[in-house]
Amino acid sequence: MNHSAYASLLGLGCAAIVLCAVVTLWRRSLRAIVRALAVQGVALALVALTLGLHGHNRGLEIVAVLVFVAKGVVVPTLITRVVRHDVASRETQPLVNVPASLVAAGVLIFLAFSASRSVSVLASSASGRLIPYGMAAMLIGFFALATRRKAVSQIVGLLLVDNGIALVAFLATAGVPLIVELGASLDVLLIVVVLQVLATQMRLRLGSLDLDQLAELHD
Amino acid sequence: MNTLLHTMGVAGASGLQVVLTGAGGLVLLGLMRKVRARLEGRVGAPILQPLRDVRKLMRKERLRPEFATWIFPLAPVILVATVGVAAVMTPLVTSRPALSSGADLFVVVYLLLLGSTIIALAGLDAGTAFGGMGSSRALTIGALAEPALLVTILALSISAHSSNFPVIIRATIVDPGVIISPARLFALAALLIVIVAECGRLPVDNPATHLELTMIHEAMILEYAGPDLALVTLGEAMRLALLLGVFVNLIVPWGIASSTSIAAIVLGMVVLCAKVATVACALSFAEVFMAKLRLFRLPELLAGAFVLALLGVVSGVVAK
Amino acid sequence: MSLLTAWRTVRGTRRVSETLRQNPDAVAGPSEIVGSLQLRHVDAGSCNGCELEITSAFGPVYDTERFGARLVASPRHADGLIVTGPVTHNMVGPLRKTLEATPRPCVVIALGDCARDCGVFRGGYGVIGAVEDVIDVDVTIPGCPPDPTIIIQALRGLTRR
Amino acid sequence: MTSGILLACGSLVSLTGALGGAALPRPWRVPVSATLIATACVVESVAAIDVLATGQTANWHSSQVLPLTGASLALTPLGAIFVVLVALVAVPAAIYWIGYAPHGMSARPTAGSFAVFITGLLIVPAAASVATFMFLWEMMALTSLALVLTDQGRREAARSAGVWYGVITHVGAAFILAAFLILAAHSGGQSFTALESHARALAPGVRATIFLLALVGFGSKAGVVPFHVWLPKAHPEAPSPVSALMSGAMVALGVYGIVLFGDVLLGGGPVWWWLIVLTLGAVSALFGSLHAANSTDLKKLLAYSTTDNIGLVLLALGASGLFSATGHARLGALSLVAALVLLVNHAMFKGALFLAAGSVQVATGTRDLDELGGLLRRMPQTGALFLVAAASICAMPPLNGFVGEWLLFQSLLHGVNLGNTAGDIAIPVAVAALALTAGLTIVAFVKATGVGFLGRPRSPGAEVALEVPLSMRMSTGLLVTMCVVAGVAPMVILPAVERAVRAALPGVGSAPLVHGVRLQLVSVRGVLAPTVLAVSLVVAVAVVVFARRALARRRVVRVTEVWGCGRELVTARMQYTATSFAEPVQRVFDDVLRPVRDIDVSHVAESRYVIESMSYRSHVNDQIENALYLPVIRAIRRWGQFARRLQPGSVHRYLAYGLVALVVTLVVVAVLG
Repeated sequence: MNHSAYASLLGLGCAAIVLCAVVTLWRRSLRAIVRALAVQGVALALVALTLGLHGHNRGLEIVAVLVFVAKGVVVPTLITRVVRHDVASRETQPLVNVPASLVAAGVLIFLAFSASRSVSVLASSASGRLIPYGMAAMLIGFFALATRRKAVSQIVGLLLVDNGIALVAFLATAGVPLIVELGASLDVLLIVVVLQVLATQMRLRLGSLDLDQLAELHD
Repeated sequence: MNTLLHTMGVAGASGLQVVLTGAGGLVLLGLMRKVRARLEGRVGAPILQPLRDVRKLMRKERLRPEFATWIFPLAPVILVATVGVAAVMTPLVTSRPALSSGADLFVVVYLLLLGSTIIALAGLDAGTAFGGMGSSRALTIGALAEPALLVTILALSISAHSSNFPVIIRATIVDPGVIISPARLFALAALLIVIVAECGRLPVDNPATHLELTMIHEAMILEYAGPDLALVTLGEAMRLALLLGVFVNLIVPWGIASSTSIAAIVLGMVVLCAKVATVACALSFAEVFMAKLRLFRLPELLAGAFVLALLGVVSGVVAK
Repeated sequence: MSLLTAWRTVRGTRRVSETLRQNPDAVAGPSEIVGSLQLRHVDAGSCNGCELEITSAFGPVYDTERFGARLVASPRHADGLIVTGPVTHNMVGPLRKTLEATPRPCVVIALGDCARDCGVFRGGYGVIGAVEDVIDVDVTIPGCPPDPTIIIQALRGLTRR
Repeated sequence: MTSGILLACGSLVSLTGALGGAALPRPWRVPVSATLIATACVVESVAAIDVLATGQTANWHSSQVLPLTGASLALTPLGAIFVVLVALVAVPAAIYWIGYAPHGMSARPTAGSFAVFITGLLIVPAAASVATFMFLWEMMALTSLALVLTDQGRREAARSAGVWYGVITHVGAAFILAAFLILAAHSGGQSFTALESHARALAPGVRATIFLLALVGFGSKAGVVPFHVWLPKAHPEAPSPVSALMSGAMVALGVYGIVLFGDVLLGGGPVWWWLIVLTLGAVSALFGSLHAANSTDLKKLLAYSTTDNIGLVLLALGASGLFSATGHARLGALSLVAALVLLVNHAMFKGALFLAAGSVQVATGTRDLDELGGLLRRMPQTGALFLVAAASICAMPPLNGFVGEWLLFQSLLHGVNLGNTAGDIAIPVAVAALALTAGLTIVAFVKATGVGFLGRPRSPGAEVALEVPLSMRMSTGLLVTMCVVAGVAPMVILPAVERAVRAALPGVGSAPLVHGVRLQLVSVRGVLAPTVLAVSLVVAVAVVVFARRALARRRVVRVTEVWGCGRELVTARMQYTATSFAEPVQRVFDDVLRPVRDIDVSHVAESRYVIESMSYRSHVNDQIENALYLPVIRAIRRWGQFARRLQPGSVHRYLAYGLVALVVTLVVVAVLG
């Protein structure tokens, strides 16, 4: 793989990851949000694969495959199941409305880029310069976590944060040790399963996945 | 002698661009309607139908509403004139059209803005409810699209260090890697949304609606008839063609004539038509699957375009 | 996945428009509208039977648009009026105003038996008369309601396509 | 030297105008006074143009005029551009006054104050010492306050506006004075040259304090958010020639003060100063344009749009400082050129708009857009002038507003990625703010023009409106002509602006742009050919008109009723009003504007299903006024209540206060001694 193709692929992959993060704030339909998450997982796998191929790093290539399976296929499928059973599968009333969320996302992106500027300028490699994308994806995930009402959007927010961190890790060190990545991925998988169980319970008891209704449980 | 030939070539190419955006824009409308009709299982009107419509309208009687002022007949003229001037200076067929040294993207945008603003003003001229409603909505959308548009221009001009469109095109041809850089892709995505909003295509506005209350653009021009309506239709078609031309030349600038030889210009014309037709078919294809968004959902769409444009800027800065 | 479903539906829908081979007889009308005829529909008091037929004439199956005729939202944009129903007291003024609002040349098409001679509503207390009694009519399309093919025949006669 | 004499002569003539205004009998008062004012403006501009042409500062000093300190004037190129700017608005305003005077502006005090006000405006930019500056500044402030209060006898709103304006302008003056005093205390002199030579050696903290004090003081004059609250109150209430001057010229002097302190006296500063300026500018621009889009009072709309325009100027100013501070002097100079061009343009079109709005008020008796309409047919010339000025403020090519925004956009465009993190964030945000402001300005002015001048009259006043006297049309026309000329041929004003910028930023070296037929930026790629653009637009319009005529078969234009879906009765009340026009914008920015909406539905007595009447009111309050000023006012009022208790009017209580004070003093002396 020649260098310019490598740099372009890497850049595109990172851009796709941030774009998917923005899309999760943009769209209301939970299915669309989960789809964006799946695409983001695939993009993450692509980034890992590119890095692995370029650096002849077998471990990273395996991680890429695992990421693809876990984040691109398994997790989205699991979440889609939850969504399928939810009648009103739309994020109708986020705490911060959609245009304001998008403007906030813009601000967060700027923040990520300027905050990690010192880091990324130092890292003169093509991959090091892309770290801001990971930060941006992470911050947007946090924002989704803080402002979305539906349990599913919350899971997605968490996964965005996770993907962002994973991206930063890939880019910064050109590969986390395989075992760490596996552990992290397993953790996330576990969380998703637990949340799915919780969500199912919530739906049975409350008839919806709106987290605000949990506040009414105290009596 | 040589310079004279060159000047004639430049003038000819620019004139060709105007004719192309004019006639081509109308054909483009016909093409988009045809694609839509085919996807809906209809035969649809002939592709040349908009040309026929405009010809017929030119021959019809001119009407002036009772309370309208001179703005009313002037507005369509200014619309066509501004798009025409923009078409002269924008590199569509040739990368060095007339007036191209001043062909700032900012200038092109403001020329188009002048046209749409005066049409909005004319919407208020007759003193009807629909006209006011249309221009109020159109301007609100225009105002919200503006940040996305200017930040997109900013993103596009970072790599070329200039917002001069011919310069950007030439820089792109020299270094085609720019096209698949995230900065350019984000900017193009934002630009596409803005074009859809500015030209009143789905999901922003439904150009085929017959219900006054859901109209945006159509409501503004509800009072126009005959030759004035022909000019409005022509102007809108030209604007669509021009913006799509700008768009395709930013994605695939190849084929654009860099000399003033007739062969190069003819090639440029054919390639441009092919590129624009492809994008128009794709747009029209996508439109079939879309419903019009509610008016107050549009800020979401345009805020999204704005974030994309901002991403374009930061990606451009990072890439340096 | 809704997009995919939509695409499958589109692919499943082959051409639904019927082929109409027979060439129509030209109807005398202004030369301007040959090939392009925009119509504004005025319901002057119809029972909505004719409206249904108009809708289907401009729908996918009959697809009048391919012959250059189209319905528009404003009489300012129109070259002709399609008037349906007998003209009721309340619609006399609006009908005249619509005609006045249309730029010349303008054809008036009286569509359906009611528009032609008041049909079953003849002598009704709310009815003034046929369209012809109020404004000049250029083309009359008989039928109660007229079949879409007949409507198309008349319109093709005007656009000569 | 000659310019110095001219400078003095000009002020003398102007003051004579003031005396004439006060002394002459009514039929002579206004024409003589206006002529003298106009003459003074011309004399001063000749001096200013001389300064701009030669680049030499004109000096004049007299120890006779001001007691103790003496008056000293020095017209630098930077000041000269502001003198020209003031004169550009003042001459038309004076001419306009001749026609406008019968509508409540011919009384002696008003005429006198008007002349003194213009004198103040003309000479403030030439002030060369602290005392002279503050004296002239106060002269300008007090006379303008008197002019705002012209109508106070008849209108409660004018009185309230006067209070707001008076308080804010004097608090602002106190800030300016504080800034000057700190600077003077450290310099050991009060002439600007002394201040300038000592200011650079000051500690950063002191410099920052001075700058911030000056920014608040001059910002309040310039109508920058959050000190803008007086503008939408005072500008509508002042007589229109005064509004034009206040908005076009006086507000510009606020910007002059910021440039004077930031660039000249303190000689530039660190990045964070300019980020503050830039942020204030962006917020003002957005806030002003948003409120302008939602105002229904024509002059209030113009006042908010002044906040918007000054916001853009500060945006450019902030960018200029930012670039200079990060070592891009050429780009900094370009931004400053953009700022000054925006300011000069603003003087032209805002002056014209206020004068035209005044004509509308005179002709119809109202400023409420919801009661206007159809004025372009009743007042064709005023209407056309308003239309062109509005197009200019919307930055439509080929008018002057466009050139200003192009320059601003170019300077921002080339400022991206200069390697400064704060700047990298600020510049794209600034571009976004500029763009949204531009869009909202278009909404505001299409609304003002479309609802006010097009369509059908919405009230009897608008129905019978008649064209105003020649002097009022002529003066508005003068300003509009300037808008067109400065747009089509910006090389008329650019050399002067550039000279001023190079005087203010001595480190720039060569010019930041080349201005021939084409406007070309130096060292960055950017070209604009305004003249060519204008010519090609005119040609294109001619071609299209010709084509329409040649191709059309039927030449006669038939006049018809408007299409109301066949309705029998189409009335003026069915039109969109200014309120309804702004409604979508209001809804989109609901969270920022927080409009108050009331719907009253009253049913008929017999059934609650039948509605008898329905009324809908929506009002947009200034949220900054509510959140920032009302609490302060309430606190002051409470304090006032408390103070009242101390003042019962009893002699014994007052004597007791004296006794207590004496005792406390003695105790203090005893303890400390």
